[in-house]
Amino acid sequence: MSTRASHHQVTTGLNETRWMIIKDRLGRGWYKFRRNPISLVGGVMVLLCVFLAIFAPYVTPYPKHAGAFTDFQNAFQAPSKSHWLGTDALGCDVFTRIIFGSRISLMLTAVVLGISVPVGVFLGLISGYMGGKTETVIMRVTDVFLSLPALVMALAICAAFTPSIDKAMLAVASIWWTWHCRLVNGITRSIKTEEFVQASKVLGASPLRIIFKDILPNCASPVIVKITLDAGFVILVGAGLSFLGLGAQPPAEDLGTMISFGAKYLPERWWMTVFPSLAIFFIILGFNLLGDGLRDVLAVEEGV
Amino acid sequence: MSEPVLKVENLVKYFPVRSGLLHKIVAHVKAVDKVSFDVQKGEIFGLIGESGSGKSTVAKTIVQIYNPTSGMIYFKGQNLSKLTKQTIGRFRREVQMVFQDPKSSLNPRRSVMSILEDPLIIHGIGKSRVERKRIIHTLLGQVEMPSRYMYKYPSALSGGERQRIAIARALAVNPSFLVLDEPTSALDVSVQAKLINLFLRLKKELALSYLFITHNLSLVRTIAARAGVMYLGKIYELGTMEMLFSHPVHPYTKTLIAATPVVSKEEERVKPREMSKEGEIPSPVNPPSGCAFHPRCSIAESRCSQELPSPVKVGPGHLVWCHRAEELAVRAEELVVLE
Amino acid sequence: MEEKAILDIRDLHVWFRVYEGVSRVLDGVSLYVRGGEHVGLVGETGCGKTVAMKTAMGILRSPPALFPQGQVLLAGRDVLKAAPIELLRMKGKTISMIFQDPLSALNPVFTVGQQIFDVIRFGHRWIRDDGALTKTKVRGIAMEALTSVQLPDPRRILSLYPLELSGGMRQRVLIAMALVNRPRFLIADEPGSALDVTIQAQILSLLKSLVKEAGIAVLLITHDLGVVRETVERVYIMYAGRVVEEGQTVEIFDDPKHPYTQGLLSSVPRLTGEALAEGIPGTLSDYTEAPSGCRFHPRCPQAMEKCAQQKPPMVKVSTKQHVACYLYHGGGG
Amino acid sequence: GTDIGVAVAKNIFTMSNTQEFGTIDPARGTDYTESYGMLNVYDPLVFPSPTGKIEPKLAKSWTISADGLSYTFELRQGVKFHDATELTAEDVKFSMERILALKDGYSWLWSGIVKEVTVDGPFKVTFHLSKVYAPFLSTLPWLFIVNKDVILAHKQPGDFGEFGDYGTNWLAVTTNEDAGSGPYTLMAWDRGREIVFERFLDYWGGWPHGDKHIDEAHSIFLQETATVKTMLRRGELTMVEHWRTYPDYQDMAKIPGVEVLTFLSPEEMSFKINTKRPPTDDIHIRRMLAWAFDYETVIQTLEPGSGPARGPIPASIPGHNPRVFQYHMDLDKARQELEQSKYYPDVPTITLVLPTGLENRRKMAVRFKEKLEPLGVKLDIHIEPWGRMTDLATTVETTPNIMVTSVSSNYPDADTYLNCMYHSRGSGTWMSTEWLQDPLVDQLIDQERTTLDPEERAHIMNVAQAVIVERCPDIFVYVMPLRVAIQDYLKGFTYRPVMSFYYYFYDWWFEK
Amino acid sequence: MRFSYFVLRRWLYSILVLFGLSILIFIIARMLPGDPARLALGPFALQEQVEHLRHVMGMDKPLPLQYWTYITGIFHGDFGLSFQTRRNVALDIAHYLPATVELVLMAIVWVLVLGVPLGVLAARYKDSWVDNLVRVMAFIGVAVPPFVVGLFLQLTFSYLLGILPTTGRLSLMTPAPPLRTGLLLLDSLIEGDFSALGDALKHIILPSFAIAMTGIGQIARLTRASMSDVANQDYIEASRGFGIPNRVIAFKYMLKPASIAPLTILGLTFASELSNAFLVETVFAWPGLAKYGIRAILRKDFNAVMGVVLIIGLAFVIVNLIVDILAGYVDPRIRIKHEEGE
Ligand SMILES: Nc1ncnc2c1ncn2[C@@H]1O[C@H](COP(=O)(O)OP(=O)(O)OP(=O)(O)O)[C@@H](O)[C@H]1O
Ligand SMILES: Nc1ncnc2c1ncn2[C@@H]1O[C@H](COP(=O)(O)OP(=O)(O)OP(=O)(O)O)[C@@H](O)[C@H]1O
Ligand SMILES: [Mg+2]
Ligand SMILES: [Mg+2]
Repeated sequence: MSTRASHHQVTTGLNETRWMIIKDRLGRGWYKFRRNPISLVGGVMVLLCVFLAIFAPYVTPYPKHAGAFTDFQNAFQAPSKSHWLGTDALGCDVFTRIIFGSRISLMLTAVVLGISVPVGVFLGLISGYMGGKTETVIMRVTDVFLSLPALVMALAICAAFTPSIDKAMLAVASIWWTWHCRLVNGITRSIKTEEFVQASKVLGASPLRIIFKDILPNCASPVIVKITLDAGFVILVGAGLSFLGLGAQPPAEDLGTMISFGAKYLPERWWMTVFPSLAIFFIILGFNLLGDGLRDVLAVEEGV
Repeated sequence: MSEPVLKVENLVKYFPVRSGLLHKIVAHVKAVDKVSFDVQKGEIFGLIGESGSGKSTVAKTIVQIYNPTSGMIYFKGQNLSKLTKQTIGRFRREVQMVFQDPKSSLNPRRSVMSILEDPLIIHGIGKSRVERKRIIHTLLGQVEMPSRYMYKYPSALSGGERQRIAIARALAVNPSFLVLDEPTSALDVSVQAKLINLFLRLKKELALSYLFITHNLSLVRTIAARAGVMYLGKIYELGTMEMLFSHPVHPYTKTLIAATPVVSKEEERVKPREMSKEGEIPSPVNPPSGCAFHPRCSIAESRCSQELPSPVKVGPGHLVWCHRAEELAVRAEELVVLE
Repeated sequence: MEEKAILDIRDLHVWFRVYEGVSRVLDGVSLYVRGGEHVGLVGETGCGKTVAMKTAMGILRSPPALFPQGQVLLAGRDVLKAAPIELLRMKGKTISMIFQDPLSALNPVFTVGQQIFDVIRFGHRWIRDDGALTKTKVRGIAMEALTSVQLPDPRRILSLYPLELSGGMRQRVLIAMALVNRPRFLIADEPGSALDVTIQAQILSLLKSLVKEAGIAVLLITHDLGVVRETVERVYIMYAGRVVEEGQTVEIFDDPKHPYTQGLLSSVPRLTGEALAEGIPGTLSDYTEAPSGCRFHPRCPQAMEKCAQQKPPMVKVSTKQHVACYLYHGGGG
Repeated sequence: GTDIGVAVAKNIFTMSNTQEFGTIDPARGTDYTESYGMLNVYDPLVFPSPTGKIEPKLAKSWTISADGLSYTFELRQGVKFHDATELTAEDVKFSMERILALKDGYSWLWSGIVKEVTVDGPFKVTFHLSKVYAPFLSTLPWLFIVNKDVILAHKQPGDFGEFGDYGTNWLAVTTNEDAGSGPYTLMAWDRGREIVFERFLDYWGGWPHGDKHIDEAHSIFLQETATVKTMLRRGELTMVEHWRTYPDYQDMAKIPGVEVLTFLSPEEMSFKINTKRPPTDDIHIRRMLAWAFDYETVIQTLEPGSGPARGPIPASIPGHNPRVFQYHMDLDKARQELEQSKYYPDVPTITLVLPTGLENRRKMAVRFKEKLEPLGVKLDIHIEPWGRMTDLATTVETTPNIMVTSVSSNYPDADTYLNCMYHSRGSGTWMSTEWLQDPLVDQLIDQERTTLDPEERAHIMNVAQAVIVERCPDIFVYVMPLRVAIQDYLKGFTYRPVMSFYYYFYDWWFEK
Repeated sequence: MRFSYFVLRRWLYSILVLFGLSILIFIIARMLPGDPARLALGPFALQEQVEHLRHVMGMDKPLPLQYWTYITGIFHGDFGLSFQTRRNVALDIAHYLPATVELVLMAIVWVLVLGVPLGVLAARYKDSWVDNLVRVMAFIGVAVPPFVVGLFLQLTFSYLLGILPTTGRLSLMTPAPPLRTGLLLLDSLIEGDFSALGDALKHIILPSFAIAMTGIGQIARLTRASMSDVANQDYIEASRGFGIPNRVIAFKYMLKPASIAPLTILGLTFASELSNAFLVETVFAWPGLAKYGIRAILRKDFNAVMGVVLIIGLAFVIVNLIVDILAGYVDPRIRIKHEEGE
């Protein structure tokens, strides 16, 4: 039959256009992204951090120093050729420790957001769409969590358990979902009055279909932007918890823990505090710049 | 007359207004208040009225986005309040709607393909993706759009194109009745003209019936066979185009026609003398008592503000809800005769 | 050209820098408005009406706008070159305007009074008249202005926020603000098109009577042909950043010359109920890659080879009617 | 306002604390700050000497009955409380009864032991014990005598019948009043910032150094060592208390005019091994750990000035057995022990917990882990807030394999360690996380506590220590040094082997 | 009229939220293992002593009853006894709270004095170097952990330059002004004691700035964004068209609507400042509620934890209420929306 062939032709033709359209969309996004040099810088910074964290064992001069290693004779060395950023109280290379420490901080962020974002988004969607009592209950619970600063809440939860980096993550995750819940709830509430949602209803789409196919994609870009900005905040909260002594356990150290230990030796042995602080600053700044840039890139373009 | 496709009887839709400390219902927006009309098979029935008169609410109640506060809607003889889980699917395939705002009627985050595929998936039309693609191809053809638009996103479409996609989406389930809620009001005249022609063509080709909602009198005159004139949730005049435009009876209808800007002398001749005073449209929360139009009506009497007018039949199929309908109808007749 | 023209736009080009490149929105627009004259500017969405008007007011932000060519003379002064302070002096006194959407054109967080008082206070006319401008005097002028647009209870309205007014009332307030400093020229960008027909009719007739009485020149911008026909004496038809036809309202509506004008008019549904024409085929093309020659030629049923090559100049087809179309280049001129 | 002239002439002493004062009610306070707060404001009957000998204070003399069940004290006369009333036997009786009733603070030293207190004369009082309790006299420095009349004058309704609340609410709230007779009075208390003590000029002991004594002592709550160092440099601190790290004291010693004093404390650092939890329930594993520990590095580089440990009791404490076995690092021996273990070769991970904020312990733990790694033994280190550690200690199941703690003496007697750490009745506290619960050890300790003859008692304690070391429930690391940094014009600092008794302002004077 | 209803309703909701919060914290604090009694009694306490203290604290009663006792106590101002100080928590809070309030208020002053003008400046010179500078500064504010800021400030101004004190609220040698509000700045001002005022100011500058950094960044960014947002509104164009001078447009017609968005996040800023206080008070040995709270949390001082959390929650609620009212005052849209019944 010839229809088959012609149909095939039609679709290949279409696929070409499809590719062109995708290219165009990417191009537009890239254009907006590029126009904002600050966000470009942010992207590079984040990529660099992630790269260094992943390949930490290969890019650090003393990978052994990240584990159980002590060399008390060599402790507290000021920055020098052999130890660019000096050594710490155990005699470990601070540069190596920073790279491995940021690895932990990044993991913390990934896990916290990996748990809390889906939960928050799901609850936000459900509450926003269902409305009524469901919404009241979910949003009031959210309010309860939001009425305490994240750090305080995490501190309370963390102190109740054995402190460790995974408990800290759990603690932060257990409150972080509320932000996404609130964000998505707001978006859902406004999106559900849009005519395309009503159109889907008229077409007989089930609530789940509407939630996941119509509403969720519209939450995606604010949520993605929020995630990048969150990443900075989670690192901050995590660093705060670590600073108060509830962070990673020795011999591993995240950046907050490093600062907390290093602060004990200020001001004489400043390098133990200053460099990890700069590292935190670098990461958070990277994420924030990136998030800010993405906000523009992911915004829906208004019509022609 | 044969059995109508759609029959609306005493339809009422109130929206609660909440307020106060406990968020209690303190009042109702009487968006639709006892509206009755019917639509014949193959007919275009128009619903006219100013903003906030309840036109969209009627439409959304018919397509079951809202549940009516009271009143009955029959589709092909079936009472819609009696729809069950099983029958609602069939109803959804029979009755579709096209919305007013081309900006918000398509999901900006989905491609045209995905938007058009949705109804097919929901109703199990087209077994495979390839088949669905073919159907979409046909649908786009029906609304006179090239197939390559399949992969575009709404942001890349003009208002007219978006409305075409919205129409294609409605047509995807192969309905017999379309509710068109001001589908062209946001568009330019030239685009509107093309769309109107498309509607007419589709109606003929697919044997559709329309409920056509608009505030543009010239447009309803051009396209519809019969129409109802709504004001603050109620229909005040209902009749065929001929009757409504050459013998308008209700002062409100006349006001509307008189206020319509026109582009030719012939049309100017059709315009009646204005029948209203300056004034704003009152709130549907507290509509004026009696005939809701009386504060703006230049010939209102004391009873107009007290009693609700009952329908008066002033011609074949021509109903007017006005206390002075009979005397006005006579004068209208005279006017026509005189000219 | 026209000596007494209060607004004279000559061969104006306005471009915007966008992702795709340069969007050449206005491409040689020329139009003028004489003192006391009522002129219409009609065209479909996106044809550049608002851009033209904002340029005339000197409020188009630049960048992103570029003005590669052309002049905008407002009461003899070139708006594009004028110093900001000079422009400021002309606002209110020489020129004023009304926006399409009465809600978004009023500042939502100030009361009507606060806004109108400032307009009066900074309208230089009053200062020159008799020096001191006391609070009570400002108030008096404001009340008077509100009364003149037939707003009931102006005292109360002064203390209300825009949100507390209905659409019609907001539009009246805007008109009052536009006219309070007695400008010689008013630009009205789609006044009332966001309102219901009945209210729109009221607003238009109010505007008409006010400006007639005061002898103010008006440039009415709209996409509604009916409104134009009922309000103005002379009309410009715009398509894709160019004026394609100009003439007396009556003539143009009776005998449109340009194929675009013809198509447009035949697309308007009629109260008399005639069947609609098919509309104009095709769509407005992108300004970044606008068609060569006559910008309408890809959609024109009567397009000729020439049309794609060169921009058709305006030709006179009757004493009061000009059209930019090669169809009329043979004899008509 | 205060007179500036007077303020200048005053000797103002300032010291830092890492920890806030909770209370200085003598029936309630326990930790190191609270203890020296009580000590300076209240007087006990007896006082420890720098060598740990019990010397008279409020009590002039005492006699012990032959059965060892009653202790009679002859009180010093003419001792004035801060409100100028005289201290009598009634006050002593009241003080003991009060602390026993409140069941708070140091009451555990005597609860169940002191049966009755009788007043035998205005200045004569007898404690009747329900059983023989050999270290009784050594515990009495912790019985601070309160002014009965003042307390009762401030009583509020409470659970103690005619005594109301025993004045607890008053003492919890007041910031410039006390009920003591000590050399200093509570002058001001700004919680979270500082507590201030003022010289009590009418102190019964007199002021041997005259005007050189400290007139006002400020104890300031300061956590950051950096701040402490700056203030010390600027002369804003007269003394830095003993909770900082060795490198910090090294830094401080470099400051001109600052002196760092080092003493060997009665506090021993040990890695307490849970003997009931796998894999450390296996004695071979415990011995393996003891062999694998790097004592030398730790003592020499981390805590120079510390004394080598030998068994559970520091050498300075009466009753210490100097002949018990002490491990040193020998990885071959460690490996041999490991191979004998029933868990070999798949030794479960060993968990180690240490408290927050103590740098040396962290370093030791990491060092330990480093040494264990080549043996194939995994060590899991956790740093926990102190509160959590005490929680963990309450049951065998939650107690980690190793807890790094140091135990200080409460009274200058080896019993303080033996009883608290190794007797089954001590189980469930952070001090006995070994969970030794060994019948023989229990028996030896009970015996020692009821033996009045000093020599016999010393022998039993020696045996007990040998048995304990044989069971290997701890890695005994070192006897901790006690360091304080002072401005060199502060004189008279006197070390006493009981917690906080070295912060006795009365000992000191300024030599400017 | 109805706007006040709206505010009242928010208030009632907030009380409900506080109840929820108290239950949550109660559960977290008590259901999890741990024995504050043992902790409070010191290392050597006997089981008997522990039981006794548990009894005194009412911990031997069933949980719901304990909660009931607690919550009813609160209405009499009785927050229960602290394990650590053996005093009523209300007393402790009354002692520690003013220091934190003073710190956070001072931080808000920083935010308003620096954040808003920086934002306006950036919007005014959008895309110029000024704008980029402000943006980078704002990012730094958001990206540096407050305790790091604290440490660095200390390092620079106290250790290196030696011009500001390191810790505390007042120098040791400065006598504290008589206690009135507990806010040293205010108290010394009332007393007319300018040396104390100066000393207190010197002490508060660094910690309050460290706390404020995040807020300054956020507010500056938001002000900038909403200023440029407003700049694109029709009504600003209209104002230009009516001949209102640019300066009036910028400082009147733009600033007011643009201040709404920053205003509404002031509540969040406050929360983040409180949370920063928890870190910064530690660095500066600031004798405030946050420091007390950390100690209470780490030592499981139940009643103290509950007290601190509830007070913080209450502060949060009050601040948000104030923000709501202010926002309603600045933005009639909010008021009118509610007057029309949403
Ligand atoms: N979901 C709703 N909740 C509350 N009130 C509503 C709702 N939908 C509509 N209304 C109110 O009901 C009245 C009628 O609205 P409707 O949208 O039906 O009018 P309309 O005739 O379609 O007007 P327009 O021409 O502006 O579309 C209005 O006053 C509107 O505010
Ligand atoms: N700031 C800008 N940047 C880029 N393009 C612009 C800008 N302003 C206007 N345009 C473009 O200029 C063209 C004309 O816009 P304009 O607003 O003048 O149309 P209009 O005729 O007023 O239409 P409408 O009837 O919809 O108001 C449009 O294509 C628009 O996209
Ligand atoms: Mg509608
Ligand atoms: Mg426009």
